[in-house]
Amino acid sequence: MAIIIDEKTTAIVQGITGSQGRFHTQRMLAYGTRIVAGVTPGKGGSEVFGVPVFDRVKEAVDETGADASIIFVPAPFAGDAIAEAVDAGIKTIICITEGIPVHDELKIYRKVKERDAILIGPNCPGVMSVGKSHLGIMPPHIFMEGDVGIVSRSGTLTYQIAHNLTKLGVGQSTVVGIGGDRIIGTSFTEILKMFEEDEQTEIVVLIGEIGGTDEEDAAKFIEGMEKPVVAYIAGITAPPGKRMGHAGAIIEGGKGSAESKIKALREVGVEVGKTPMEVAEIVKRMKSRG
Amino acid sequence: MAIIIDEKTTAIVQGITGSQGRFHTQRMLAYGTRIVAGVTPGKGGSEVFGVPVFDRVKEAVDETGADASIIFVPAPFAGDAIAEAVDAGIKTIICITEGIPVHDELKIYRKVKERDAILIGPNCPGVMSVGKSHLGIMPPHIFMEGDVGIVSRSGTLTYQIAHNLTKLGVGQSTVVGIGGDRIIGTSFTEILKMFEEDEQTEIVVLIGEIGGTDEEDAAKFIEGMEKPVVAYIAGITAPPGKRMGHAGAIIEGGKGSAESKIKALREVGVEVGKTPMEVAEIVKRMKSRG
Amino acid sequence: MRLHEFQAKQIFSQYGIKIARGKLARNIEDVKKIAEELGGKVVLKSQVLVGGRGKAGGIKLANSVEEAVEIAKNMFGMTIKGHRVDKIYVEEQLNIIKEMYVGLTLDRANKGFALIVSSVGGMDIEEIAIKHPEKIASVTINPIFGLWDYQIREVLYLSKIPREYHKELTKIIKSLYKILVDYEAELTEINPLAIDENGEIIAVDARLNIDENALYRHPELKDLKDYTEVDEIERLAEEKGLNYVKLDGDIGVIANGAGMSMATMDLIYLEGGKPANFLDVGGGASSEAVKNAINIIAMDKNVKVIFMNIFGGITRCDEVAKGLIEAFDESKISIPLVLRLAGTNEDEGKELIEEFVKRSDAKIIVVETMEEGAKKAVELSK
Amino acid sequence: MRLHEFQAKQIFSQYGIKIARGKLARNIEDVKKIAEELGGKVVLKSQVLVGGRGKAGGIKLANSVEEAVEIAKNMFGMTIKGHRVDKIYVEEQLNIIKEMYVGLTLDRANKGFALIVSSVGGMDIEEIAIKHPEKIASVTINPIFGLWDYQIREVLYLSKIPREYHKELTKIIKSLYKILVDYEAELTEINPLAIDENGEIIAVDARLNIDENALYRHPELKDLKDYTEVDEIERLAEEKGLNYVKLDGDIGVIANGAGMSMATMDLIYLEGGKPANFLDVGGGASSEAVKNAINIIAMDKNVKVIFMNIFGGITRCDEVAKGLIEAFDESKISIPLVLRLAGTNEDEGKELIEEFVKRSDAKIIVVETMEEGAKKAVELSK
Repeated sequence: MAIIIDEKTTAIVQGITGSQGRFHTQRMLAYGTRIVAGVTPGKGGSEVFGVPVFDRVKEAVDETGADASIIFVPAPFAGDAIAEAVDAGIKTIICITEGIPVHDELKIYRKVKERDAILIGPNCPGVMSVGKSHLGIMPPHIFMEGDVGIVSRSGTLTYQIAHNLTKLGVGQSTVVGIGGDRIIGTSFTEILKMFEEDEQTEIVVLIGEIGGTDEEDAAKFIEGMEKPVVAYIAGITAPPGKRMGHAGAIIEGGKGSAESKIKALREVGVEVGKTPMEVAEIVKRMKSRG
Repeated sequence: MAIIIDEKTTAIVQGITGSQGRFHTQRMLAYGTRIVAGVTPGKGGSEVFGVPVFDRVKEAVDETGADASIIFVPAPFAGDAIAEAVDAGIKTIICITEGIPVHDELKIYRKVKERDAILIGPNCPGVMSVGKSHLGIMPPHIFMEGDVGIVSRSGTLTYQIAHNLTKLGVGQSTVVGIGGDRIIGTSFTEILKMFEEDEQTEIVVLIGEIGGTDEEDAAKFIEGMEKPVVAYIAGITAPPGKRMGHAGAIIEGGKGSAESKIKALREVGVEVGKTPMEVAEIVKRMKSRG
Repeated sequence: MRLHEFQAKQIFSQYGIKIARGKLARNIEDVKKIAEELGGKVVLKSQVLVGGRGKAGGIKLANSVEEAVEIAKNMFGMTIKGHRVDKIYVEEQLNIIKEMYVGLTLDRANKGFALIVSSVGGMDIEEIAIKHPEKIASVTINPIFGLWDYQIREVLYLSKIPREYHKELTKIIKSLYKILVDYEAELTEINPLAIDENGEIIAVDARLNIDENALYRHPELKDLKDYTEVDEIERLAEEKGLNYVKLDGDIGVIANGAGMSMATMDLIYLEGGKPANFLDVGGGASSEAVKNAINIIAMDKNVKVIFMNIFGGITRCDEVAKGLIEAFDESKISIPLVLRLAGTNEDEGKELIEEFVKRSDAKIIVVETMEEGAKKAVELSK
Repeated sequence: MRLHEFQAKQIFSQYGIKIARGKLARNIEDVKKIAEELGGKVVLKSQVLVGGRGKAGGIKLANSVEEAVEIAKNMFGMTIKGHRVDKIYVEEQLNIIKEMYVGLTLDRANKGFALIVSSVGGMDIEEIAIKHPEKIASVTINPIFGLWDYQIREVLYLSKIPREYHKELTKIIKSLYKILVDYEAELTEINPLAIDENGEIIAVDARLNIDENALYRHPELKDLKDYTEVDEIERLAEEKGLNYVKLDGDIGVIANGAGMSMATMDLIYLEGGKPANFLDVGGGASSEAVKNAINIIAMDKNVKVIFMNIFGGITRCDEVAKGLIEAFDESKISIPLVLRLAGTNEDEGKELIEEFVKRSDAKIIVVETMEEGAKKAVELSK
């Protein structure tokens, strides 16, 4: 088992004819991901690495029965691409695109919920169900199949920690990058729920960072979880950044800092690693105890 | 039993301090309807016929636990009043107000669905669960409790047919005016479903009129109904009216006329009365057979 | 509220949609001047708020200023489906190589808007929609999300319009949707939308229907309402706030509620009569409204008898009786009136009428049911 | 992108929100002229894109033209939290009887916007929010439905602001929401929103933050971006498309990915060092980007050592190595660089570096892990 995607998932690539789409399609195919179609308006009828390209998602779905989509469409058109996918009946959408306007992201969030679909991202490295399917831009060779689930707001940091785990001989079940934007389709809590129910996953690694209250909210859920969670939070020394006026401070109510997140997680019994290597070591230790 | 409202329904009146709101509050109270609060922004703290008035729906709901609302708020503010009601957790809303802009009605339709609430109207005479509760502007004295459900797009025509039934000794269960506007919250089909499941109702009278395809859609549902339906359709001689350009004709695809509606209903075995009196006579005949 | 072609075109043009050069003429002099400005080869289009003007001779080509003036002489004052022509829109002639259709309208069944595109356009679009539905592409727009770009791609793809025009059509469709939203319209439509010899896409006609209920939010649009070509009685009825439509029969109809009014007309028809009008005095009608209603119907010279059918719910029968009596008293109405009065305060109303009939020579026949009233009215009309 | 007070006020004013009379001064002459126009009693407000200018002495009252000039002499050129003052907004003084707060901002947790209103406003609003949360009223706006009137009534009711001001406040809130939508803002805020002695409600400050990702849809706003007060290195980094923030330590940091960059800084801190900057070269970084990154960091005179921490996923280690080598070659960089290079094409990258180190005097220390790298960099910085 795995979460979000597995070996049965059949996917389309929206924006397949762009340089990013083309590059990662090849890599995902090489990993064994079942990419059954691509979509680029105006490029219907062509092929990319043997994958047929359609003008419209609906056509691609009608022809191939795809149930997932990965999006490499440029930011100005990405929101529309997500809407097209959900309206064509696709239930799992992974949006890699970075730089989507936040007002678009807000609208898309509601659109996806309206159709009871799942959106991972935007601005995320995708999903890797190790050994089964890869819809994303992760470097596959660093992963090893196993029972540790990873959920993260950061790309490279995820690879680092997965790499550390692999080096220690600890494999991963599914690795999910939920994305670094302020408005994202799926929260830590939603992914934790999936891991909690996933038979393959025994331990979960949560990789958070400063900003927002998603980690604090996740801590509330973790309190009731059966499976142990190990966390890493980046940004203890980060500059406060462009603060959102008084209003931002008022609605976050003192949350959002690395300290606040680490505190919230520790209070519900989560071990928080101080370095990416320490995270892997904590997991390794848990497994040897377990 | 009854549909939509019954003797346990506790309701608020939005726009209670206006002349319409005041007048009908008195009549509904006289009928025994459990009006527990009124709402008019800026009039909180006052009373109308002993009913406490609040500034906000949320306050009224928190104080009284009301589960329904009837709206007499003027058209420019009525959409907002409906949104306030559903966001305060009210699940049954009856909107009497006439003349709401159609773009507002479209938005409100989605808002109500988002909250899984029921909106009857706008521009409707309300709901009468005979002998139990009245949230509307109907003349109560013409009704008699019984087992005939009535659903109608027209106000006065409903009273006429109910009056005819009463004169023939045939009582009614619930009488629902779904409203005369082009965009309404609840369709014939949705009300027919409720009547089909209502233990009290044995026969349903459907009163339609020209325009739209709601009667044709209802015919499809009636085909699978257990309970018999008798119909009346007004507008055989009505002027074609302000036609909606070519676009209107294209999307209605030949439906919408009284002939089309009568044909659709007859095809699924519905007896369609030629006059309001004939409708009552058909029902009477069915009951004596039945 | 339907706008004239020239009004709609002005708005469409402000939103970047291309239209032919043209100006409005209110008299022969205007036509001459505009035709001269446009170089003589022009189209004269009568500005009437009714469909099918082309087939009715309301649109004519002129190949010189002189011809334009001759055509205008006949066109001014002509009547198209009851609408008098007092304005002509004079436009340059275009060399059209293809006609298409694009429209956005309220979609009742889907609680949204329908975007409709066809690779064929012009006068026969409705027939085409019935005979060749495959030539019509449409999508439903959920108004809270608005029109997605992919939906435009979808209809254009399904329409089979050549891809070279998609970019320009996309802009036009976005403009039409923006107009729909900004003006709270029920309909924005271009038929035909033409491609000219230079490959330019031009709105040859323009239609914009505004939701009257939303006019309070668009005060500037109220001035666009044109009463000049409308029937005098209809205009008066609108002033009095009555929902009146003139028809060509001889039995005046007054009822309360639109459904009730239609049912009353249907009954007259079933009895073999012909209604002279539709008139809904509305729910909770005052004596004033009833008085106005009777006076307005009495203005129609075709009316031989009035059937007034009131079922009092909110409407009080005594109020109705008072209005009726005032109208007969003040306006000395000699037309017979069949009265059916039932519901709230029925007895008080009937009593007032009874007294009035005794002390006047008004021909008021009181009946018990609407079926009986219709039969009586038809009898009296023969 | 944060706008200056004077820019935001201009926009707010266009949307009908009242502001005090005032003008922007770029030099002492301007201040003199504007103060004269306004009658001498003025407020001088430094225009810097940073919060807390009031407490930092960036806002001063002057009671005469002479006083205004004296204050301006000190204010121009002063530095507020690293921001140099080169613009002063000169405004008439108001007699304020009450200060309130109103703001609209992105609400991440609720996937919408938050409308926040308080009966108290001014410099201490954040403290008040923590100490007296009951003084802050807020509602969440679902952006697909927009702001409902009832929500405005709700916050105003909860704010306990006297009812006499609700009508005007409702207008202001609607304007702020319209600005938020029209400009695709992340924040529109008025703090304080003041009531003056005549009962007028006036925006004393104005804040408008635009979503940079949406700027392509608002080309007119790009010109409002102000670089004059920003650090030179930061400006250059932005030109090169690098995500760089200057800090006050001595260890230059380069990493790929924001999370990775933060983690790298955190490691340095844990080892007892201080990062000189945040710099994310991004995913799939080209050799060009890496070269630019090194050059930019080398511009910072405080930097004693650079720690470059790359985990190659999409980023290829050989590309990174190439960029690094070019930078060292072309710019003769003498600062030691600790390099951690792992992931895609790791071996190729390391080989290139090894060769380069052999044939040059570049001080490049290759480490295996980021933890080891941080330790080494801190050592070298001591």
